[in-house]
Amino acid sequence: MFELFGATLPSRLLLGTAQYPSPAILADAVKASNASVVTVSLRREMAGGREGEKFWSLIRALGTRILPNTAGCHSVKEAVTTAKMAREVFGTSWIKLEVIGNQDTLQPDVFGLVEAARILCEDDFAVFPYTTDDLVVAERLLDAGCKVLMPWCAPIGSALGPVNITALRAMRKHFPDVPLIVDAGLGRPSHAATVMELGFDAVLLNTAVAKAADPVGMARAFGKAVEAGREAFGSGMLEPRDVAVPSTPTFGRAVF
Amino acid sequence: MFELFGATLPSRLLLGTAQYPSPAILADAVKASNASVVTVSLRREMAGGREGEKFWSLIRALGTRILPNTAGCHSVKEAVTTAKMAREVFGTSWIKLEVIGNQDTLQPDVFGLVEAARILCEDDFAVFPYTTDDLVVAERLLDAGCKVLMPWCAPIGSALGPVNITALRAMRKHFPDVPLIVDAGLGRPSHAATVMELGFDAVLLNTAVAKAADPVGMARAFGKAVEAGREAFGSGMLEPRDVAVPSTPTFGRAVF
Amino acid sequence: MFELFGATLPSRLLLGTAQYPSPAILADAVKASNASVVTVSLRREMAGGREGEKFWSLIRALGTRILPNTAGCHSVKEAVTTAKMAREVFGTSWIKLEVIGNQDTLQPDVFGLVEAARILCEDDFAVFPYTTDDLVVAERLLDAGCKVLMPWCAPIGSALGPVNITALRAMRKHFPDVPLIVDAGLGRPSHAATVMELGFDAVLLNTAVAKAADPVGMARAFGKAVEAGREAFGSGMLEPRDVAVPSTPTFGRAVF
Amino acid sequence: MFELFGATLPSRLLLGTAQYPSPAILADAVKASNASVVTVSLRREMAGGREGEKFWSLIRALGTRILPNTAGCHSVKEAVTTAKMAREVFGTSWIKLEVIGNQDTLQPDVFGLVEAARILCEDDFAVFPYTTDDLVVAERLLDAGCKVLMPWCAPIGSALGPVNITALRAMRKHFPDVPLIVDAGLGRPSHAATVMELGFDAVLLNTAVAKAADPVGMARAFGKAVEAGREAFGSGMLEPRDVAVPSTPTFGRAVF
Amino acid sequence: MNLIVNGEALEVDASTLAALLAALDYEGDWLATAVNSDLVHKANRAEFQLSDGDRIEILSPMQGG
Amino acid sequence: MNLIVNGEALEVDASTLAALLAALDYEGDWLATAVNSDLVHKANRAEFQLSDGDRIEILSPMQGG
Amino acid sequence: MNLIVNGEALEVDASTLAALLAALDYEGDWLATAVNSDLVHKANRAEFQLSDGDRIEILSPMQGG
Amino acid sequence: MNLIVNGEALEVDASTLAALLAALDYEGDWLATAVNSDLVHKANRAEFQLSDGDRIEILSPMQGG
Repeated sequence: MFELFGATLPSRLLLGTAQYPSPAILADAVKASNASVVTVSLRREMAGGREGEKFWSLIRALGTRILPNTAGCHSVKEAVTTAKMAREVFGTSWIKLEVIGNQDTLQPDVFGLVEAARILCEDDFAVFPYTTDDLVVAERLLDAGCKVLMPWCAPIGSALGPVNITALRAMRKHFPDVPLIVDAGLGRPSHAATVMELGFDAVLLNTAVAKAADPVGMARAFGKAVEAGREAFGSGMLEPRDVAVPSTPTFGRAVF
Repeated sequence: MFELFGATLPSRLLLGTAQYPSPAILADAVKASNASVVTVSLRREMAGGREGEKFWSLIRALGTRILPNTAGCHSVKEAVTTAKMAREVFGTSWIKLEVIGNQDTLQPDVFGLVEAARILCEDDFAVFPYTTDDLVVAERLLDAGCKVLMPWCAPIGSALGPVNITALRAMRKHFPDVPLIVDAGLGRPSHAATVMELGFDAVLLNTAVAKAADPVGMARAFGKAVEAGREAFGSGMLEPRDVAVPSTPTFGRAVF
Repeated sequence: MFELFGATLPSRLLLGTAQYPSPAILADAVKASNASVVTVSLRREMAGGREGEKFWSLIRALGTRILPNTAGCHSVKEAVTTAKMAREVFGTSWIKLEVIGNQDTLQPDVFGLVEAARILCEDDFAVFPYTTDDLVVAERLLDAGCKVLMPWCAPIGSALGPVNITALRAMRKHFPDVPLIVDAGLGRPSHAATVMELGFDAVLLNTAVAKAADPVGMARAFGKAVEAGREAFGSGMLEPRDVAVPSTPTFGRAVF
Repeated sequence: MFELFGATLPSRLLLGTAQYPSPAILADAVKASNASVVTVSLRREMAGGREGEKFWSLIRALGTRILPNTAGCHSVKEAVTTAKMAREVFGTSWIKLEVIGNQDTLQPDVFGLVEAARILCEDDFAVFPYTTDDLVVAERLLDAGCKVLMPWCAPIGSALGPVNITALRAMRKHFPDVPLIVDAGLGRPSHAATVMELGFDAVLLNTAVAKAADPVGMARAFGKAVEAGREAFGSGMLEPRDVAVPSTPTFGRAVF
Repeated sequence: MNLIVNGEALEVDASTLAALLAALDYEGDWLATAVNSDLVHKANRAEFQLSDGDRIEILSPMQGG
Repeated sequence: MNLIVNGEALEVDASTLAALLAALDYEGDWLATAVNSDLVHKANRAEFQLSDGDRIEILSPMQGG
Repeated sequence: MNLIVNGEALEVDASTLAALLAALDYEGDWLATAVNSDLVHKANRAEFQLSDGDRIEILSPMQGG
Repeated sequence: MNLIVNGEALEVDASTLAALLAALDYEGDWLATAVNSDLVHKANRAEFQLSDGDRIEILSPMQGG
């Protein structure tokens, strides 16, 4: 169980809805992953079009929480307007705030991000900022009113997994009481387990599941890995040791 | 499901029985882990003693397969005699063959290991050799009659996790059809998931669970991580990419 | 040879002057390292004091370029005033701009950094901004007038070495023509060689040399490592390969 | 300075002579690297051929020590006979003993290696065994009479660099007084510096230099990196720290 | 009137946003509208007067990461 | 007879392995026995003659990794 | 006049920055001065009038990383 | 006589190893020779009698890693 903005979420996995081979596979993957939240977006509708309606019905049928994003926005204005439109359409004040600053790495523009976060927090949005592992930026986001942070662990869709464990550790240590969700860059269940073992509160992913050969199987795998990592974090893991110690007691050993 | 020596095992986790805070916690941990095999050992019984009987009843009650080991043996002779005594007591020809060659790292003596493996295979034991990631040694063990290999991924009890991914990859690639069980060195569920994602068939661990603050929780975590890693291996994982690619489609993006 | 702000520097190593066991050892270390630039700072002088004068004579005697810093400044105002005082005392417009944003990691406050950089660039300073590996922040610093960037590779004094090779690679790729100097976090000569092999133009370090058991020997070691890394970058390194290939030709091998 | 079998070597770099674009570049590379030893081999000479003579004159002119190898030998017999033929031709009892056990990884057959080492040591060869990082195998080689060990750090020609730092550390710690030369697998000068920093006595490489775009420049780079790593090892390096500490003293800081 | 609707220049005979939607056969409560980069609430579309050159965005739910 | 049982020197009056176990109050089918580094099967303990100086190991199940 | 010099409260009889430096026995061209967080150039110290409560920083070269 | 020289089957009229080298126009002190997998020292080539089917290796220095 996991609390976010007063909501109690049954799992610590947030799943994206993009790039699946088919709507049916998307729906099965969400169920298999046991995700408690799915992310969605907005796009231009064609005159007379019904695409949006079909997708929207599919999503509502999943029965999960919905987290709209501002994907692809490169300016504060774009992000803010998109957030407001999303609130009207999806009927939620939750917003995954993306202000992209670099087309190669799709990394956040931390300057625009903080500005947009302030505007949206003042407008009573529940802002989930997609940010870097920069502690100072994180402080600014909290000052701006954010109650949760979503640091990347690698570039979006890179599947590299946590490329800077040192920074993630520092972030967890520096913000013991802020919900931290690793967003973007995860490629394998072991990556998800690793960040959960570091004490992160949840993970958000999309490409690693949607683009897998078998998205449903991969979704299930990630679901289990997130649970495994969280349980390990709560169960007191062994510290690595340099010298080997026997697991089988040496006392009472026979001598031949 | 997982086949070993004609037996169908319900899970790909093998768990050691040493170093738990209490017999009750050991039993609960085995159940929570969903382990299909537990390892046991032999030690000197005191005159009039009943220690062995108590432990033996506890283990039988678990209903798992039993894999006796030759832990602590430093010579071929010791290992062979211990294996024979274990077969008589535990009523199984399965044996985890350990011939220790170095007291610091508790690493196998690959020379003694191959010799003992040959003797035991000729005597119809089902030998599970605890070995290194050396491909040439692995070939010798197969020549000696072994049908499964148990390479370490780090020194016993070190909790370091896979310290040489390159070697593990090479081993999996070189022996596509031999059951490979990673034995020793795992510290965290993410480590177990990592080696399962590489295509290893199962993992054997003990210290990481038994010495955790909460062995039962940690056992459950490892159980899930092993399943997650295996499912990921079978579901076709994404290859890491150097350049970020957007998960949300860029087609149809609004322009403000 | 290496060009910075029109100056031709004989080496690609910049060395800090703090924390040495003695002024004599500092001087010897600078010589042994073949550093072309040394960093200095300002501090309160006691009434009637001559400390500053002694240090200043020592530094001038080294015959290297001087790069004053704004170490310890936490606000734009502090950093700007310190920079101006440094320019008057040290007679150079070069300034290593530090605006610290976090006391644990001593990482830059990228918001204050960009603002201070703009003010100082407009005032004709040659600004060396101590920054993170954030590409978007880097863009802002260049927009502000910076002609060189100094990303950290790990927290100051941590000696961890490059903790995020992925980000450093992206930075080098994204700014092929901007002089990039890795500043802070290096612990060993191999770390310096690694970042130079990635194509970084120079490194700046202090603690790793000053706090070594033998600062002079360590200074010499870093000097050589920087040269080694640069020469390797220019000599076209082998890409890692997964399968081994023989170095000794197999053609003409004897068969016994 | 570095002692091996009573010889005092001016440098800690041993360089292979294979795969260079031309004999002239080979000669220049050896000089640029400041290598103290070069490795050579034997191959079938054509009737009336003079190839061997040309190569032999080139090598003698370098003025370095010569270390013949048994490259490509897969059996004890081949290796022993090749060693004896090399001793006659090259007039040295030094021999780099290779007994290859796997065609993919070109890794040593540790069983054949120990057997061949025993035979050659008894025949008064100065044996340089190309081995793995297995401590138990290392013990056997010393028992067989070897006075130096040459562990790989990755498969030959892979350029991966040290793939198992844990094992290399254990080896150095376990054999404080045995000359340990890292042989095979190095790809970059930073790799060489890294293993020298761990306390290894020397490195042997070939492909990384010979196949570089500019072998002479790369040879010079490796030469410097080896010196840098050795000097760092002797100068007491900083241990990595998790929390950042300021390099510029905080005492006496101005407050604005 | 000359408008830019979802990036395309159109000439439409519609004085209000609601009229525009009707004219272009848009319907459904899952649509969101913005004029010149500002949200126009569903409730305000009927009285929202369009002017020549207005940029209108008409968006609906889609997959997102 | 002087024997070494599980590493301890004992003087016991027992000519066979079975007799030794009885004399030392060992019982239970979960025991395994070896004499001078070789297994002695349960079934053979009764006729297995001990000699002075024999090294006997009497083992039972324990935890193992 | 009450001043804060390098963080310490002092009462000094000095109307200009130059006078203050002299009074406190500061000398040398390697010194830098700031009053109330702004640089005061060497050349301007003589005519720079101090006021009650001014915060003066007098800095000189030190080691730095 | 039928010999295998460096892997190739030859018929050569040579009774000793030295004769074989001469017949095949091999010369130079940088050559090493083995017959049937055993080294034959330079000094012994003259008296070393070859037999039908002998496998001879004639090697010389080459590059090596």
